Amino acid sequence: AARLAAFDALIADDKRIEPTDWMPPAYRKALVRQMSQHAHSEIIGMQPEGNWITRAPSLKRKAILMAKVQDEAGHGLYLYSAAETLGTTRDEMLDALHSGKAKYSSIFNYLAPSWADMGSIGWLVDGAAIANQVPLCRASYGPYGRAMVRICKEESFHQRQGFEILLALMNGTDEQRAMAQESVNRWYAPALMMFGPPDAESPNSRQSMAWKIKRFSNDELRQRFVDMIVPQAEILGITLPDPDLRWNSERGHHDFGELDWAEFQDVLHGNGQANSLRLAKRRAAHAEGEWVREAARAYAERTATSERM
Amino acid sequence: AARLAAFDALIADDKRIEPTDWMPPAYRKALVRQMSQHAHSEIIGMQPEGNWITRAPSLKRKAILMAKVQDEAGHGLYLYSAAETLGTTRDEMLDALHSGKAKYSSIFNYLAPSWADMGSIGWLVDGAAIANQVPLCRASYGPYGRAMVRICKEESFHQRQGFEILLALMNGTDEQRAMAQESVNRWYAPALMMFGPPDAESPNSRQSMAWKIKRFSNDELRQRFVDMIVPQAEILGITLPDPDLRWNSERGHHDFGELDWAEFQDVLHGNGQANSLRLAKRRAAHAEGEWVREAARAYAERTATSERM
Amino acid sequence: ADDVARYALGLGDDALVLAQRLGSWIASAPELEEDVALGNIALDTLGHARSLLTYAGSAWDQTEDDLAYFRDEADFRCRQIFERPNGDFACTIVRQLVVSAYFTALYRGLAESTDATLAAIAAKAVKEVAYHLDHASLWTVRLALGTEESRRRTLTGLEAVWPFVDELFAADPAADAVPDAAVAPAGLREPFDALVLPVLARAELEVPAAPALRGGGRLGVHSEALGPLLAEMQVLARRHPGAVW
Amino acid sequence: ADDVARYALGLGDDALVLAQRLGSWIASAPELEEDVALGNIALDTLGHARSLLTYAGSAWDQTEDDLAYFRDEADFRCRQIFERPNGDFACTIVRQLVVSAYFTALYRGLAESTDATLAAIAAKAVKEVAYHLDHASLWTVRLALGTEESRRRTLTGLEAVWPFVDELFAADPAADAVPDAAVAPAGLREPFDALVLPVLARAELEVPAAPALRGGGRLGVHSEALGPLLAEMQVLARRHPGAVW
Amino acid sequence: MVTGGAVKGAVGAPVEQVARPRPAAGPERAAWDAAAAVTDPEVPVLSIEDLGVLRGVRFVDGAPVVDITPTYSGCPAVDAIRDDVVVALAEHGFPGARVNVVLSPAWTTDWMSDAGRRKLAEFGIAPPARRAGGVVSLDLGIRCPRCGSLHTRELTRFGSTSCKALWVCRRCGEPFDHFKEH
Repeated sequence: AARLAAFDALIADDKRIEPTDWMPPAYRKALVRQMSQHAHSEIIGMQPEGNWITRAPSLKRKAILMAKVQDEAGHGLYLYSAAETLGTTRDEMLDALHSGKAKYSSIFNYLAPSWADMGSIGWLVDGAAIANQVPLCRASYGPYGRAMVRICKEESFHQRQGFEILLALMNGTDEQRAMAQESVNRWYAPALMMFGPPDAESPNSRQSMAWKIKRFSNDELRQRFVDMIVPQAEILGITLPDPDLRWNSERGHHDFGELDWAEFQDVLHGNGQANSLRLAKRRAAHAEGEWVREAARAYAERTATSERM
Repeated sequence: AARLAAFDALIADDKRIEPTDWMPPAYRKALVRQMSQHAHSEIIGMQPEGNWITRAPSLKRKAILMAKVQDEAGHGLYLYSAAETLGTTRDEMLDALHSGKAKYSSIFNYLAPSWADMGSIGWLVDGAAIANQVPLCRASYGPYGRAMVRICKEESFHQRQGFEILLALMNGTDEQRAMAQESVNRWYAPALMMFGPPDAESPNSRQSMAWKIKRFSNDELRQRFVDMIVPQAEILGITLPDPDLRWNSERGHHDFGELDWAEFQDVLHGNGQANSLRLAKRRAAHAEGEWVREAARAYAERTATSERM
Repeated sequence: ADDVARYALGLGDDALVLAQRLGSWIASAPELEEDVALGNIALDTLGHARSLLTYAGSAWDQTEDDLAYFRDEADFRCRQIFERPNGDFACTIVRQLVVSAYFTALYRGLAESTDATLAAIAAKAVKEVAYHLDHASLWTVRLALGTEESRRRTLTGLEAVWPFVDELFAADPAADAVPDAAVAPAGLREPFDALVLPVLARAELEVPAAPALRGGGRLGVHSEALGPLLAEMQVLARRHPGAVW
Repeated sequence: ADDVARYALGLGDDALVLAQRLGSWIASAPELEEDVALGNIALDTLGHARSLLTYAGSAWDQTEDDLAYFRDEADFRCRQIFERPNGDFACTIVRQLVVSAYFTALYRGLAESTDATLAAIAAKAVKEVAYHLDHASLWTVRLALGTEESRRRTLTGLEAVWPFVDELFAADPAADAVPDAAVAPAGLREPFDALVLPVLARAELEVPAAPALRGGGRLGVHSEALGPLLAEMQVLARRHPGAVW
Repeated sequence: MVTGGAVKGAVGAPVEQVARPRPAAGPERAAWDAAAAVTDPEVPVLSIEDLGVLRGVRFVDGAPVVDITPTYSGCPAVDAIRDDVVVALAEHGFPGARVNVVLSPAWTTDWMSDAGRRKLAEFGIAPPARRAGGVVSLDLGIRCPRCGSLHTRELTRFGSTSCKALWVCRRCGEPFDHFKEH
């Protein structure tokens, strides 16, 4: 009880919980869930973009895309390491991903069949991710908060690059402009749904906010995101596919239309465009790499033994 | 000695030796060598053309190419089966191929980087192969001779198709014409070398001719081939890359230039463009298929067992 | 005619993309017999594609090659299962089991079409796909009941392919537009199940529980695998626009 | 300048084609660390390609993208080892061992070039390829001495890659034309051997006996693997000629 | 009701009629005979008439129109046959021929003539069995075209061309192609 009081006091003071501190099991569990889901999203998120590296239409874009996907792998590594400070190994987390028990961001269950999707993913998906993540830089768990500081900086670079891809397309030929618009049409609503269900229907959110793992509600973050992208869309000259979208001077915010939450649930439960594809590719890479990891283990054991002798 | 006399009599009478007949061990060995080399050539020969199936520039050409490569696999199977009547199993022959002990036609150690090579291979390589093989239809060993009858008929369709590919290119754009000429420049000399070294330097040939496994000398067949392709090249409007090529009315044949036999030996001994590539691909296909063949064996055993019960 | 052409285009694209996939097995099959068999199946399938695309193109004054080589990805109408990469032999076999059963059901129905050309194409094709189904069924049972490894691979293949099955029976606006000429996709589910489920039972395999993917190939929504496939298929033809081969 | 450009073009093509190959490992590596490592190496290599192609193009008023996307296969000057398909991880690692050692020797020499731009590019690159060589050496030893399977795969990879090694040191007319600016390929054999042979020894691997292939990449003779690679790499850029990205 | 006897009758004459709708006389007959000599490039011992691939000859505005049908959907020999028919007709005084590929009714091996079956067997290819009322009789297996034994086994159902399967005779060891019933 004294430990719980100390923990609550740290939280109340906006101080950070560190790996060696005592913490309630439910707090630990919620953190592992959130951090590993975040890590999984980074590595699954490599797929739709990785698929375009070989076809990027200029060497500059190829380099930027390679760097971005590599960044995502790096973030995944970083987050798994941070989560390991809570006592769960990376292998355990990966097993949970591969068996379908653990989730990753549902946004990656959409397909990226067009080069313009590299723009939309950067601008909208990474944009929404940042809006979600910036508050996490102040997350109460130290390693997570510090990881997020680094990751957010890099992600905002990704968002900018996505925006630039779309800007180049919108300044290009008619075909390129159509490509950009078609892609944004597909990604707009799914990006808005990345903030999660409306607050009224989001049970996990409340506890996370009390523990200061989470700092703003889903709907607050979504509003902030819409307010951010509307002027950016104007600069691009791209139309956001929502007829109800307009400035509300009373609220000082943009109003926007209802989202199709049935579709959201559908994708979440596996009936998206790519769910089983993403998981199958991840599983295959892992299975095909088994002999390499085994060789590395065998070699490490052998050298450890010979060093002892 | 009586058996040998009977054998020699059969040969002298231009009669056929059948699997159940007695034959000298050296005859059997020479046959296995020649027939398995022929079969290996069919299956290695699938590679340079198989590589173009996915890129064939029209659906008609794609269909023709698929049919041709399939034909080659079928001929390979047929020849292995015919060779098995001599008491060597297909597995043994394949092992000899994979270990590098058995040879296949050196012509497939050249690369086919251009679509026009599908034409040159058909016209020149298949053409030379037919010229080599037609006399084999009268080969003294029954199953071989009969196999060759069927194979030669099908191969002449291949040659015609190769000719048509080149004809279409020569009737096409400047780029297409250049593509055809460039390809024929590369394949002409190697095709002429397919008949083997000059008679003076070909030790195996003499015994094979005595046994009527072989019916004409290398140089005879080469001359016949040159006489055949010169008028065809004129129809195509393509230049054969040999400045010494001209009609000799005294001989009633075309004279042609010296071939670079050092290069021939070089390719034969592994220093071609593709030797280790072809073998590596064949080995890889075989190795990757091991689990399939094992499964088929296991299943066959299981069903055989359950049927006995 | 335009409506029937649109319907034929979808069917033709299915066959074309599958033939392209099968074509890359040649010279890499696990045994020579399978080089021949897969080549044969690829060739039949390409034949169906050519008949269907030629017929579709005749409505728009386009050749089979115009349609195959000069349309972009979003204009293709193939369903996504045909785009699936080959994977290993087990994965290819399971995909063949599914699509051959689908084709068998489809072409049986289409042989009764009021459109004489579609009926004629289907009547020819139905005999050929019956062989393909036999081949895939035989191998499915063999691999599933062969060794531990072959069973594991068959299961992985089945899990990879099955989420694409439902799309085969999803609505196709082009079919709806010509109800007499076309076979309604939804009606094919029953004959498909009747062909496939007994094979799975013999192979001691269960229908995977994984949810169906959304699909949308008939609307131009394609998996990420189609782009690279078309890049390779079309490269030479597009490099020489207007050329005759 | 034209002669130096031709030399730079060959070097740039080597790096470009290798980067393209390495780029398709991403999201498929055997562990996350290797996704990062191979991505990093690909990116470095692409960086070298861009510097070299930009420099080559400057002599002909062409951009790096003009050269990368709008030349046909026969105009590429990469040596064939860089075209090798990735194969499995062992095959990629062995190829990396060879090419990183080659690059290390090359860029060390080139850093002394009389051509200031080439010298500057090389001076930067040499530090990066040293890391790549470390990475490949470490893995070569690990895989060769790890398990039976990893050793078998390493041997297969070595046998597949080695016949392409000699070509790296074969004559390059573009290098001969600018003896002061270029590094003579033949002179790189010794430093290459000094870098690679000790690694093979540590890995208890022997130099394969298989004869060298003929090569000819610097003359525009390419293996059959380059065509499909370029088809994929160039498809989007060529579909939109003149577009800016 | 069709009796057993009537079925037997249907396997004989009526099938032959469908197989060779050869015009009785006139220029159609002459043009038919010219086209009928063209051989299948993949099975060159068979003419397209033997195979049942030649379906009809008529004259439209004075020019011959020849109907052929493919054996298999993907058969690449169709294009070659088309070209050869045009050449053959021109050589026999019928220039400007058109060749029409018809799909319906679908080709079947039942259209192969008895002469064609004989030629196949002589060439070493086991001919297709005739169907009785649409059912292939597989009772006896395939006869080795060399020694006549029925002690044979299928090596692979898919052969070098779509129409053939590869078999081996267990008695004389001969590998042979079997022209599949289709």
